[in-house]
Amino acid sequence: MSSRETGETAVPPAVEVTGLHKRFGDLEVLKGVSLSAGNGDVVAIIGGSGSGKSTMLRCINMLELPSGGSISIQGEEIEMKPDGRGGLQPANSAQLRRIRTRLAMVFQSFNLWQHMTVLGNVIEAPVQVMGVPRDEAIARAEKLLERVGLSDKRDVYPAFLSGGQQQRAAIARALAVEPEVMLFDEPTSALDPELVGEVLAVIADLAREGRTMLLVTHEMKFAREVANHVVFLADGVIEEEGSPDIIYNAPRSERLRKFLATVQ
Amino acid sequence: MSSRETGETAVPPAVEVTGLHKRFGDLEVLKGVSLSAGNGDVVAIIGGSGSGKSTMLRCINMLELPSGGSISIQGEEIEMKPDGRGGLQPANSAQLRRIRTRLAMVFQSFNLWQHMTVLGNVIEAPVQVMGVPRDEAIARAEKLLERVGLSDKRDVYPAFLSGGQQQRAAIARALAVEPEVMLFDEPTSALDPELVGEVLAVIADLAREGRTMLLVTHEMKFAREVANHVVFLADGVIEEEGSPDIIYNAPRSERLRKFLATVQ
Amino acid sequence: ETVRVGVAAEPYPPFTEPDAAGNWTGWEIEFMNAVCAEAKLDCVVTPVAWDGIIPALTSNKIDAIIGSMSITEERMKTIDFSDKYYNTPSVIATSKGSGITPDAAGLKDKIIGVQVSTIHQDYVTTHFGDVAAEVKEYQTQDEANQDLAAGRVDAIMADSLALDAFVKSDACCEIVGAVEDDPAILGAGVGVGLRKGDDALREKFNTAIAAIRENGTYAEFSKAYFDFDIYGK
Amino acid sequence: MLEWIAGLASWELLALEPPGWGGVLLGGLAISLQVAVGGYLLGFLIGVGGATGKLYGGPILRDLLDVYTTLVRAVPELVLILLLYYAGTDALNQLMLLIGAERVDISGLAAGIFVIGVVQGAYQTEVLRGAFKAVPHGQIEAARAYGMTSFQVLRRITLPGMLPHAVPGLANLWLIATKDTALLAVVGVAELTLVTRQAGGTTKSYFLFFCAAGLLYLMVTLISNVGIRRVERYARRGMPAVR
Amino acid sequence: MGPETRSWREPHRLVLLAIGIGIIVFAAVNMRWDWLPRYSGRLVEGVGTTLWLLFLTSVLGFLLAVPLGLAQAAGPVWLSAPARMFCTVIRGTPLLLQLWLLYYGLGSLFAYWPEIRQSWAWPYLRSAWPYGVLALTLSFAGYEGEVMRGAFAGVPKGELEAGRAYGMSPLTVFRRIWLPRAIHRALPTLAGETVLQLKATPLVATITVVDVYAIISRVRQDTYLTYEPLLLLALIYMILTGILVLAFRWLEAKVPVKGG
Ligand SMILES: Nc1ncnc2c1ncn2[C@@H]1O[C@H](COP(=O)(O)OP(=O)(O)OP(=O)(O)O)[C@@H](O)[C@H]1O
Ligand SMILES: Nc1ncnc2c1ncn2[C@@H]1O[C@H](COP(=O)(O)OP(=O)(O)OP(=O)(O)O)[C@@H](O)[C@H]1O
Ligand SMILES: [Mg+2]
Ligand SMILES: [Mg+2]
Repeated sequence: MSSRETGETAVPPAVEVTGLHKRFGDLEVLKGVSLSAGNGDVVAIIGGSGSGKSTMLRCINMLELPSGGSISIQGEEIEMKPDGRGGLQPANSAQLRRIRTRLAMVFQSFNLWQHMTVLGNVIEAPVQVMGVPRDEAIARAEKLLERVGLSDKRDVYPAFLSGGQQQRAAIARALAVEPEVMLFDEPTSALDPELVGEVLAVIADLAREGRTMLLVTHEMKFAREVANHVVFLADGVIEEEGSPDIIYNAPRSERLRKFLATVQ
Repeated sequence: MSSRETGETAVPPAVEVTGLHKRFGDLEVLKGVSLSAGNGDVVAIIGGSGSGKSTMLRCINMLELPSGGSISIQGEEIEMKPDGRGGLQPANSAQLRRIRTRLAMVFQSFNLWQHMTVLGNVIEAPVQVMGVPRDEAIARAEKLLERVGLSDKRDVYPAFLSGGQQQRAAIARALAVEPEVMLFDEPTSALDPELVGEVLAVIADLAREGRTMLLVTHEMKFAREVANHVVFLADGVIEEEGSPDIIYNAPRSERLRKFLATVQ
Repeated sequence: ETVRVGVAAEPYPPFTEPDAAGNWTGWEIEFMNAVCAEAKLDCVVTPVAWDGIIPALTSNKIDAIIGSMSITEERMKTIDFSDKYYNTPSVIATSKGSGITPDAAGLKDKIIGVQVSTIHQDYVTTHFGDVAAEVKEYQTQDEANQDLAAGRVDAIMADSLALDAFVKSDACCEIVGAVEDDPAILGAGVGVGLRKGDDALREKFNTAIAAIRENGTYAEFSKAYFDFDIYGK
Repeated sequence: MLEWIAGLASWELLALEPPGWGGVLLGGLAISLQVAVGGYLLGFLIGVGGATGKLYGGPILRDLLDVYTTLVRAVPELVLILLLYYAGTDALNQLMLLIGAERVDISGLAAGIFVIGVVQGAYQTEVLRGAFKAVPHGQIEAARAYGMTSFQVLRRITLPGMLPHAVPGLANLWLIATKDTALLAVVGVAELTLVTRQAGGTTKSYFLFFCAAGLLYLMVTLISNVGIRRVERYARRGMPAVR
Repeated sequence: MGPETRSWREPHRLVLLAIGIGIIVFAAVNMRWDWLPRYSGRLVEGVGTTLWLLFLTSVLGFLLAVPLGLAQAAGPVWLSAPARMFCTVIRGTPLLLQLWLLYYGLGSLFAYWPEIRQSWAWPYLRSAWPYGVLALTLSFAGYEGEVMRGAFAGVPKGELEAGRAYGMSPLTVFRRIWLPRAIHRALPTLAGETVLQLKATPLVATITVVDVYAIISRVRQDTYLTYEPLLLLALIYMILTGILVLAFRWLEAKVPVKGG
């Protein structure tokens, strides 16, 4: 299922981040992060608050523009050029838009479009961006909604859903673009404890299916169960990475040990 | 300290509620509740959501007009007359106002007056209602604020206080009218767990001082510690009442047993 | 050639007033038609608020003013005029039997109403400004008339013809007489107002006015309105 | 005996055909509405541009727009109308002469629409800016993350998202626009208020005509309110009802 | 005026400022201002009249708005319905029309009654300013009544209950809690509405009240200048608006509004 342990292969990795730097003014948040995820990998990103986890995820789909480094999706590198102020900017906006449809992000705060029903949210990107015919998009959306257990809410507006339902709708919306890679930024932290379960179940399901996922999470137990690779970020660098077993049971660095002690 | 266990005495009870009924349209919320609290008694009122706890408390100071029954404070019965629609209404508004100054209510949502400073809130009723000279009211208010640990906040507006501070300010405001009876409606349910402690400490302090208090609460442990009488309300009637020991350790009714099981 | 002729948007009977069909009628409209026909000009009536009629001319919104505008020194500083096309005395009207005389003594401590931007306003402020209790300025002559009828002013000063029409239509009031002439203020009759330097147009108007006086057209259309020659001396 | 009461009772003055003045009043109303609609739409264009400029423009543009909205909102509409009516058309003609074109003839109607538009534009800029800002940033990010173009984001997410926040303010401004047309009476545009005054002046039935015009304006407001409620319901779809 | 407090010393602002000053200097030098000394006295009087009108009508209008708002927010139907109707009519018709209706319509009616003409009230009824004051007052009351309705309704019920629970009489609750809280909530809106009221005052010039606008009209008619007097007028109103805005900001700062 995972290509990680097979080393270099002819198949390019699903996500390849090399030497990623990100500065906000004087603050250097990412100080050269490299990361690679093969097809079907589930990578959990953990780390303390402010360590740059969200920033890294947001750089991957260029919601945040990197200051340096490169990003490739399925072997295709996102074209960037200097922006003249020491940073980078997209060089080819058509390419960027195309690549973005192959990545889907599920936001911590859902960010569902409030003026569209659940169904409207799910078919929006397929219809507007990828040009899928409306009927087809609806048929597919209904399957997805069934999958996340929201069939009965298809014509409801997001404001009338519970937190867990909103998060599941957001996941359905992400799945609708048939992304090659899914990015989750703390998918459960805004939820009541009882809703967390619902959402984690859906994600675990996706993992079993063999979908490539990068996920920032604070749920250590969950990360351990679904991830096949864990990355520990501290102070803008990858302090340690490896299989969940190793990371959780035999942390080498002092820092990771401390971190695990506080969160568990 | 308590007059409860001494039976009938010449001293009238601080609060005496007899056969209290309250209907909201077709819904009968209180179906004949009788309750008596002697001077210095601390009565905890417990019960499920919607059982009529708040309604009962609000009827005692006539914020809600009862549909039937009578209420006496220190032996003085609140004069009521039929309102022509099957309910009652106050017959003597001067008497009602006088009695209200002898009762002080601390609301669940504080209800501090937002356009006055903490000090302003505390001196408002003494100055405006009881005609205490301003200087004297301020001197007394300062003592009360010290007592609840808010001296440094006297000139701050309520919006800039934390929940616990607001609740303590509300208690100081209630104490300022030197009430014979204090009514608390879930004084801690709107607070963060860490703030609950602050407020409970102040109430426990008042209890030790021998103040008559009726308090609706969900904090079973706290009720057990400070109350000398517990009333369990269910479906608009008093299902069971007695000393905390008996109520918590040897509940007779099935209902109370179930209720205690869910909340503990 | 199209000439936009500005008239006051407020009714000024019997010279200019709109009818219920939205057309402008009155003696000055007939005068305009006659002159323009004579000068072979294509004239269109453009109603403009009276107190902005000179700015409208100078800012090119209209090309000529036919609005009972008297030729005065003061106005000549800003605009040009054609030769006069009528001239009537200015008079004072009061409520019936008021006993007010049209002079400073008679108007002492009275409230006098006038239309703004008129020679009458100028005259009243100059000659009676010190003695009168108050000089009220109205946007339109019609409103001044109204307030005389309502007793809110004691006297109004205006063109004799305008007031003539008013006292005939309303039983409340009467004309008590003409004021003493002051040519510097009251001017030399009414002329067509024109932009400074627009000499070609002025020549055309002058020639046409002379022509319709000559060939009887002027007398012809005036008959319906007046039983005397309003051209004056 | 009282002309005044008599005036009120002479309904035939309101007949649609001359000698009744009803037709003239309706004509005035039509012009008022034309100015209001035209000015409002022009104001909307200015407002959209102004709000966009204030939010995304450079510092110079932003400051200029601040100057525009502050000035226009600080000066009475009556004064602005007079200033813009003369200066605006004058400047336009100067410009036409400068580029060698013919002098254009600006009708009072067009000038009125222009003036109301400029005034409305300042207010609408502020309303729209507020509404733009009320759209949660995350919704726009989500749209970009799915590969929408800037234009798609605007059309599909930002505009519909800001609608519920903009509608109350815009509705209010529409009602103001319908009434501000009355101020054009001072520059002689034959809108409802001026023709009312003319009708009153000619017939001396002031009271009757003022009442009739008042009713017409009120009707415009009431009918607008019905429409506004519809638009509001549409715009607020998906939002929980306010208490 | 945005929340970001950028310095005025940024280069492009200095340039804008320079252009602004340039325009003013250009206007001062190239336009005709020789009439100014002649009218300065009357202009000051006119500004006085304008401010007096604004003050009087806002205060009176507000006093009317309180019962109007209260009736709509909490009154019985027979009070709230007429109050709502009043607000709708006032807000639904142009002020100019209301003004003319009162002055030329209603005002001219009194003259037909000899009794009135003999009475002490006649000097007031025949002058124009009472109608101006009345129209502006009613207008302000109409708009503010709506604002106060929202403000009264928005005061948390619990705070009123707390007042009653402490034995306050209904009047005391209203005077000490409901009204101050409502005014406090309405203050930001009130500031905007007062600026609108200032901008509505020039309409009274059309019924012969001599405010600053009337003086400027006078200047325009005397001098036949198109722009200069209007520019001065715009400047005067801008200064007055600025003062009003600052005054309200000061007032608002006296009570913090966080959490409302
Ligand atoms: N737009 C921004 N401008 C300036 N600083 C920023 C910005 N976004 C993030 N930062 C800073 O970058 C650092 C990393 O932020 P990031 O959101 O990536 O942390 P994180 O690891 O996701 O933390 P958390 O677990 O709290 O979400 C923080 O110090 C944050 O303050
Ligand atoms: N003003 C009202 N109008 C109609 N029904 C009301 C009103 N106030 C309370 N009720 C109803 O009366 C019942 C009792 O309400 P009450 O607030 O007294 O319950 P409670 O015991 O305080 O519950 P909780 O613990 O949830 O506060 C509920 O069913 C409630 O819906
Ligand atoms: Mg984060
Ligand atoms: Mg309760």
